Amino acid sequence: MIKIAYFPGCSLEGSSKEYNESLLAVSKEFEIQLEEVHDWNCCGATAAHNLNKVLSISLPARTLALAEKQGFSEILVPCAACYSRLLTAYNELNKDAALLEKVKEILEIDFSAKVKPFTVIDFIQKHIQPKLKEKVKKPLNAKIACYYGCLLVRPPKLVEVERYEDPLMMESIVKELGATPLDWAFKTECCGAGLSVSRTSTVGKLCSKILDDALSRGATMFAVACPMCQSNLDMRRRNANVFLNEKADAPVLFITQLIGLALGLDKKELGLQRHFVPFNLEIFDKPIPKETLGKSKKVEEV
Amino acid sequence: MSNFEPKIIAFVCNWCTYAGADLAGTSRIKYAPNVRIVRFPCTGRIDFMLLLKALQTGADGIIVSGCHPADCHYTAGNYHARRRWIIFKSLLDFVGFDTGRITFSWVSAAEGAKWAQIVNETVDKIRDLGPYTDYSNLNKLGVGTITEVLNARTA
Amino acid sequence: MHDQNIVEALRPVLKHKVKENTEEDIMLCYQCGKCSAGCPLIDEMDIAPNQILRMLQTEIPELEEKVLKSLAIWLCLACEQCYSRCPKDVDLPKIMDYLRAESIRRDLVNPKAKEILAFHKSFLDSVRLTGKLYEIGLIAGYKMRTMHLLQDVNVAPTMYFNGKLNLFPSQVKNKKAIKRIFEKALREEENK
Amino acid sequence: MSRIGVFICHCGENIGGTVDCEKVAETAAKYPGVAYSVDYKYMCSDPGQNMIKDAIKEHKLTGVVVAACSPRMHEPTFRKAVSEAGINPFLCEMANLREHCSWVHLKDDSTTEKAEELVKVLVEKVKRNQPLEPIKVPVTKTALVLGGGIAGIQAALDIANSGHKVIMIEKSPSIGGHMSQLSETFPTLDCSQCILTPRMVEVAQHPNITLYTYAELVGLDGFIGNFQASIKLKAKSIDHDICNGCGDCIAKCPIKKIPDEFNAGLGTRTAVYVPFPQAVPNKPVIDRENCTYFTRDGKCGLCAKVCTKGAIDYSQKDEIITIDVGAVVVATGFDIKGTDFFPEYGYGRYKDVITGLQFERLASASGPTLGEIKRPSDGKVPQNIVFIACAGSRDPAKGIEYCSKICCMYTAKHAMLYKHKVHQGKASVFYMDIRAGGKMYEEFVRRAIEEDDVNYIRGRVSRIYEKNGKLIVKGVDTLLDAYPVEIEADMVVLATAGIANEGSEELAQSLHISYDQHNFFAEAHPKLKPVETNTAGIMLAGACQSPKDIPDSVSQASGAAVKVAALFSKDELTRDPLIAYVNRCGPPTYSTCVGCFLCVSVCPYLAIEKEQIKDRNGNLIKEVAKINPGLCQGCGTCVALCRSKSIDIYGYSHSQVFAEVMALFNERSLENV
Ligand SMILES: Cc1cc2nc3c(=O)[nH]c(=O)nc-3n(C[C@H](O)[C@H](O)[C@H](O)COP(=O)(O)OP(=O)(O)OC[C@H]3O[C@@H](n4cnc5c(N)ncnc54)[C@H](O)[C@@H]3O)c2cc1C
Ligand SMILES: Cc1cc2nc3c(=O)[nH]c(=O)nc-3n(C[C@H](O)[C@H](O)[C@H](O)COP(=O)(O)OP(=O)(O)OC[C@H]3O[C@@H](n4cnc5c(N)ncnc54)[C@H](O)[C@@H]3O)c2cc1C
Ligand code: SF4
Ligand code: SF4
Ligand code: SF4
Ligand code: SF4
Ligand code: SF4
Ligand code: SF4
Ligand code: SF4
Ligand code: SF4
Repeated sequence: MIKIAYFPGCSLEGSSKEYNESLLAVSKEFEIQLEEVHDWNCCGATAAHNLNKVLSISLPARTLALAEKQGFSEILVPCAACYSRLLTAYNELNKDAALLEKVKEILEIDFSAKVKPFTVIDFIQKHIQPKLKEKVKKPLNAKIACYYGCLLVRPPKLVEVERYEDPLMMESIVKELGATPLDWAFKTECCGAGLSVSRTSTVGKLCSKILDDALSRGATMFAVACPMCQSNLDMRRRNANVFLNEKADAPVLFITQLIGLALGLDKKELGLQRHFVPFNLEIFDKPIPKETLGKSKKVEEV
Repeated sequence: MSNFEPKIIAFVCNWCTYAGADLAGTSRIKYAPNVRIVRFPCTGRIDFMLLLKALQTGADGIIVSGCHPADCHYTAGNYHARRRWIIFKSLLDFVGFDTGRITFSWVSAAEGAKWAQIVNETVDKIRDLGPYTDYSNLNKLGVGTITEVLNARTA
Repeated sequence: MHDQNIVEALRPVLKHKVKENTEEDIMLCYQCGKCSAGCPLIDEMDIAPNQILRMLQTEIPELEEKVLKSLAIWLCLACEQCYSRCPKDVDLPKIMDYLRAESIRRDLVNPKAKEILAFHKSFLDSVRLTGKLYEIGLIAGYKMRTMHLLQDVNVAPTMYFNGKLNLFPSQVKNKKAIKRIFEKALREEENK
Repeated sequence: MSRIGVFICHCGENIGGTVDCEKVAETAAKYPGVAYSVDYKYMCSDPGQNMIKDAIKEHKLTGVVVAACSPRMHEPTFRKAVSEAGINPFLCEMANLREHCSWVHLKDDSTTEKAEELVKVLVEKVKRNQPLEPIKVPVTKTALVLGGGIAGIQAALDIANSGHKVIMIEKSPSIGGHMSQLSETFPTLDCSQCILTPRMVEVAQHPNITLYTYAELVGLDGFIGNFQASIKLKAKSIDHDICNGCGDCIAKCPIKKIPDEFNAGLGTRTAVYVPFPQAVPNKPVIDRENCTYFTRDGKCGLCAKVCTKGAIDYSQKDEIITIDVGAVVVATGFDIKGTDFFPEYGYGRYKDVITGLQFERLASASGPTLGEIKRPSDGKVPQNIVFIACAGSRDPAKGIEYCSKICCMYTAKHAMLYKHKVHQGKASVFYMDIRAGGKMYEEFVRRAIEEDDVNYIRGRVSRIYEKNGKLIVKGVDTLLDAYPVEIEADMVVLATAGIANEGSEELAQSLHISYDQHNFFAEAHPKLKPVETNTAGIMLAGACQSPKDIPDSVSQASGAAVKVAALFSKDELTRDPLIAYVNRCGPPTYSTCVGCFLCVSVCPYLAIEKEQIKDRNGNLIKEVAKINPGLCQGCGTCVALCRSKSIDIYGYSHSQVFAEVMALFNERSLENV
């Protein structure tokens, strides 16, 4: 049993419970224990760094410090926004000794900021993917648009993703689940993220472009690895549909839910009933639509 | 110590830093007058015993400067200088000499302003460090004797 | 006249303040427009991202004020698109962060940014009180601030039935610690 | 006993305005060994020089210090003057009171004090100077030209026409370089091949030029006037003395799918090939990396069967030849970046996103489409075409920070050529600035805009992606308050950056020339020596120094040729004798050298050899280092390195430099040494 420090973040306790549920379910299948950092707090999200820099570093720093106290050197952060905040804090604190001193004073915790955050994609690639193929029980028959959004791949100087304009990590994962990854253009366009509540129609518009590109190329569903991406493409579907000629009904699943399905886990265990855009298992019985485009060279073997 | 004016000697190569200092001149960039330039064909020619000699005879600080890596007029002299400096520095550190008194830098023929800046920074730094008084200890390194031998042979 | 010049010379120039606080040098920007070309919100911004930098480059007080009063600085999502493509490595999102904070400090927040600011504030309130985000609390706070009482009435019930809303907040145990972080960080900000 | 004369120059107000020259002269007069000291307004003027000459005679001076401007300015002047007065020119030194003192410090006592010390340092040095004779070396009057692009061709022809021999080395199977790939050339739009081909032929036929194609330089030893070049002649697998260029072998070769370098990857070629129809020499070579005879153990052999002349020779070997040359012109040209390094433009995945060079091939009458503009993916004529300038140039984050200089012009040319060929088509150019500084260049760009209606949009493109067979190009117009511009293009041409050739760093190292941070070869002075390198006898021509267009490449090539011709106009060269030597003395020591030969390994010019000292009967007594005065360039690295202090160097000898240091600060030395 491998033990990994885990920071679920607020949305995985609330609006994106199913991400948490499916992540834990899949981890269990691979005999990995995710241990929540004891008494973690909110990373402050965009609100903090929009308004107050020191706060935007101190909030995530507390979680890093607690994880350090609990003896970890790495921490799994499934939400891309939290990841971005924790990674920024990690980098700033390691770069700027004065800031680290200041934050230590604010937190009243002595720590060295050496706990490095990593994403669910990193997690899957390292701990799950090597053993994935042999464990797949129900290969998925679907054409999946893997959607990364912004913060999983940007800024490249911070996150160190190789092909940050056209990442292929999730593609290689869904391929091992038996699905066909879609070659499309809007993988890393922004969904509107933090404007979800305050400017819903803007988010709708941005999401409509993302949906349109994927669907016009024959996607049957989406894979995501960020609660904000999921909720904007799912909960704000009504607002997006306003901008589309045809209503989009492709479901948006967390990558962990997809893995769970392929492993043969129960729909409910993966929280699939929680989505706004309903998900039915029949989706895998439908034939995959023909590719509408074929002009570009194939994506390099993923 | 308030009106201590450090004596700085600069060992520079003919092709880059000497020309860079010329450029500072033609550009009329003002800098501290504490520095005395001694010209060498290349930093590769600089015998580090000279540095000790300078310290022993009265310098408070030293600048060694030549062409940027890869720009050496003689292709590689500055690499050799740098390599030797690294060894030499560890020797100095070993005997407890404050190597902060020696500034090692690259100044190209086009970097007049950089030259002025390096001189000023060095002068400020040495002014903070104060006069160099520990020179008799350099005898431990055999400076005196080597120079005497040399003078005897090449006179 | 002479005095006027001195006043002008002593005036804190916004681009210098940006540099002091973020280490980002606005003069690096050569106005290629690539940031604006890829910005997802360009259609809605009142001033395009590259224009914001241009205005700050000029050091003209009226233009600096225009920037701090703009809606654009509030619309920026920090999606990092511009930063990852900028040929001059200008970290625009970081600059935007600073401009927003400065806009609040100088009390120049664009009226149309009310909702966005309200959202951020409600969010932070929730975090300050519980250490975590309490979504119902967030929405309630947001509605009180904006009086958009009917917004999202259509999604909330579904969220509730799908088990996505918690009626009671999940809380950090050590709430004192969180309170302290807020107090100290805010003090830090005021000292600027 | 030394009798040194010190001459302090005011340089009008330049020195005199800041330094108290009279006082410096008075102080200098008191230095030990100074026999005469004087100050004067303009030392380099005729009266100033005469003053020095007269003083030398009158005071029987044995050495001279002129304290004036930088020695880089007037050292030759004053050395010439003293030698006219009858003393060895190397007994004159200059103290730099202007650039290193009066111009950089304020007028006060400390500045004058510094001036005095600078003089004192050089007085101590010059006392220890030795009379030296300039070194004379013979000149081999053959030039080596590296690279057969337009720059190399021009240099070779100019040198050959001035009556000297030229060896030209070209690494590809034909000369011609990038210019042979171009369609028409700005600013006149004349056909590139038409003006280039006659010159290529002239090179091949010139009695003074020996051409080696398919050849590479492997090493260069020696020094100005006396280089030895080692050249690898790659096996062509065809005996060009027998081959008549009929092309039967090419027609039969079954390996046909090799991406064609000449067509910038847009076409294919065979394994035995002539790069293009006008190639010089117009005879094929076999590309051994692709020919199955070589890759799969003798499989095929068709070409040998069809060749009626029996010219095919699979057994040919690479050959290394050594040639003596007196000067080298480096004209190895440049390269351009591909499209694959742009993440936001599709990582090079989109077939219809091409480079400017590929566009040249599409527009060229001899290209894969015979000059029709057809896009690579499906051969359709693009109706909407987008050009993107500065693609990778002026982009320190992802590409290079400099401006590639030629792309504004060739982009305007491309847009124009497109409009001339596809009349109803739409052409847009995304640009940041239009750099068209040349004769008729601005007019050329304006013509593209005004007469050919090319749509110039100021702004950098953020992203290109493909949808429904179109390339979506997203930009803004920064002249319209960042108004979003989204173009659905059929083809996109990136004006990718001009960069140094791969391997140019290694080439520079084997030539002992310097290169800049972008690996372009460095000129000796950016303004006043733009065709020489820092290594005497090696010149630069063309785009190997920085991206250049044809007129600039040709001008520089002619400049390099004149430098070579001037060098070859003499039978002997002289150079400064400031070189190193290993000491020698009588038996039983012979030399203090202990034969460690560490010096051999550091000398960048391979100037240090081993010498055996033998007794009368020929028995080896000792092996010691010996410096070849012809090769030593006087860097002094060996001098500082030698632990037994057996090496010294004229002009910067141990005694000179130690005396300089001691002259500066002697207060402590008195108590300690
Ligand atoms: C797309 C494009 C369009 C252009 N259009 C124009 C135009 O319209 N008008 C204009 O004036 N200019 C134009 N130019 C610029 C023009 O191509 C250059 O000015 C010119 O080619 C430079 O000539 P060169 O001889 O210096 O280098 P090159 O043409 O690059 O030739 C160098 C030669 O050296 C050889 N070589 C390289 N390394 C070695 C080695 N180690 N040993 C031996 N040989 C070696 C190469 O094989 C090549 O034959 C254009 C350039 C491009 C990229
Ligand atoms: C304001 C300014 C700033 C510049 N700054 C720079 C810079 O920073 N860097 C740079 O590289 N370049 C610079 N330049 C450009 C530089 O001045 C020119 O490149 C350079 O002077 C050209 O040299 P030339 O010998 O061709 O012409 P000129 O300098 O014009 O010399 C021509 C000479 O010919 C003489 N002459 C004219 N007609 C006759 C005749 N019929 N018979 C006999 N003699 C004649 C003239 O009297 C003159 O002495 C600058 C130019 C200007 C105007
Ligand atoms: S992309 Fe960078 S350089 Fe270009 S306008 Fe934007 S900030 Fe300025
Ligand atoms: S970070 Fe802000 S300014 Fe930059 S592209 Fe995203 S939304 Fe636009
Ligand atoms: S010798 Fe030098 S310093 Fe003296 S007048 Fe001539 S230029 Fe000026
Ligand atoms: S090798 Fe033979 S077949 Fe080929 S071109 Fe030469 S003569 Fe003709
Ligand atoms: S031997 Fe090689 S070059 Fe000759 S025909 Fe066969 S594949 Fe072509
Ligand atoms: S020449 Fe023009 S297109 Fe090329 S890098 Fe310079 S400005 Fe850009
Ligand atoms: S380093 Fe000195 S001792 Fe050694 S071989 Fe060279 S000259 Fe002789
Ligand atoms: S001084 Fe010594 S190292 Fe330098 S070139 Fe001459 S022999 Fe070689």
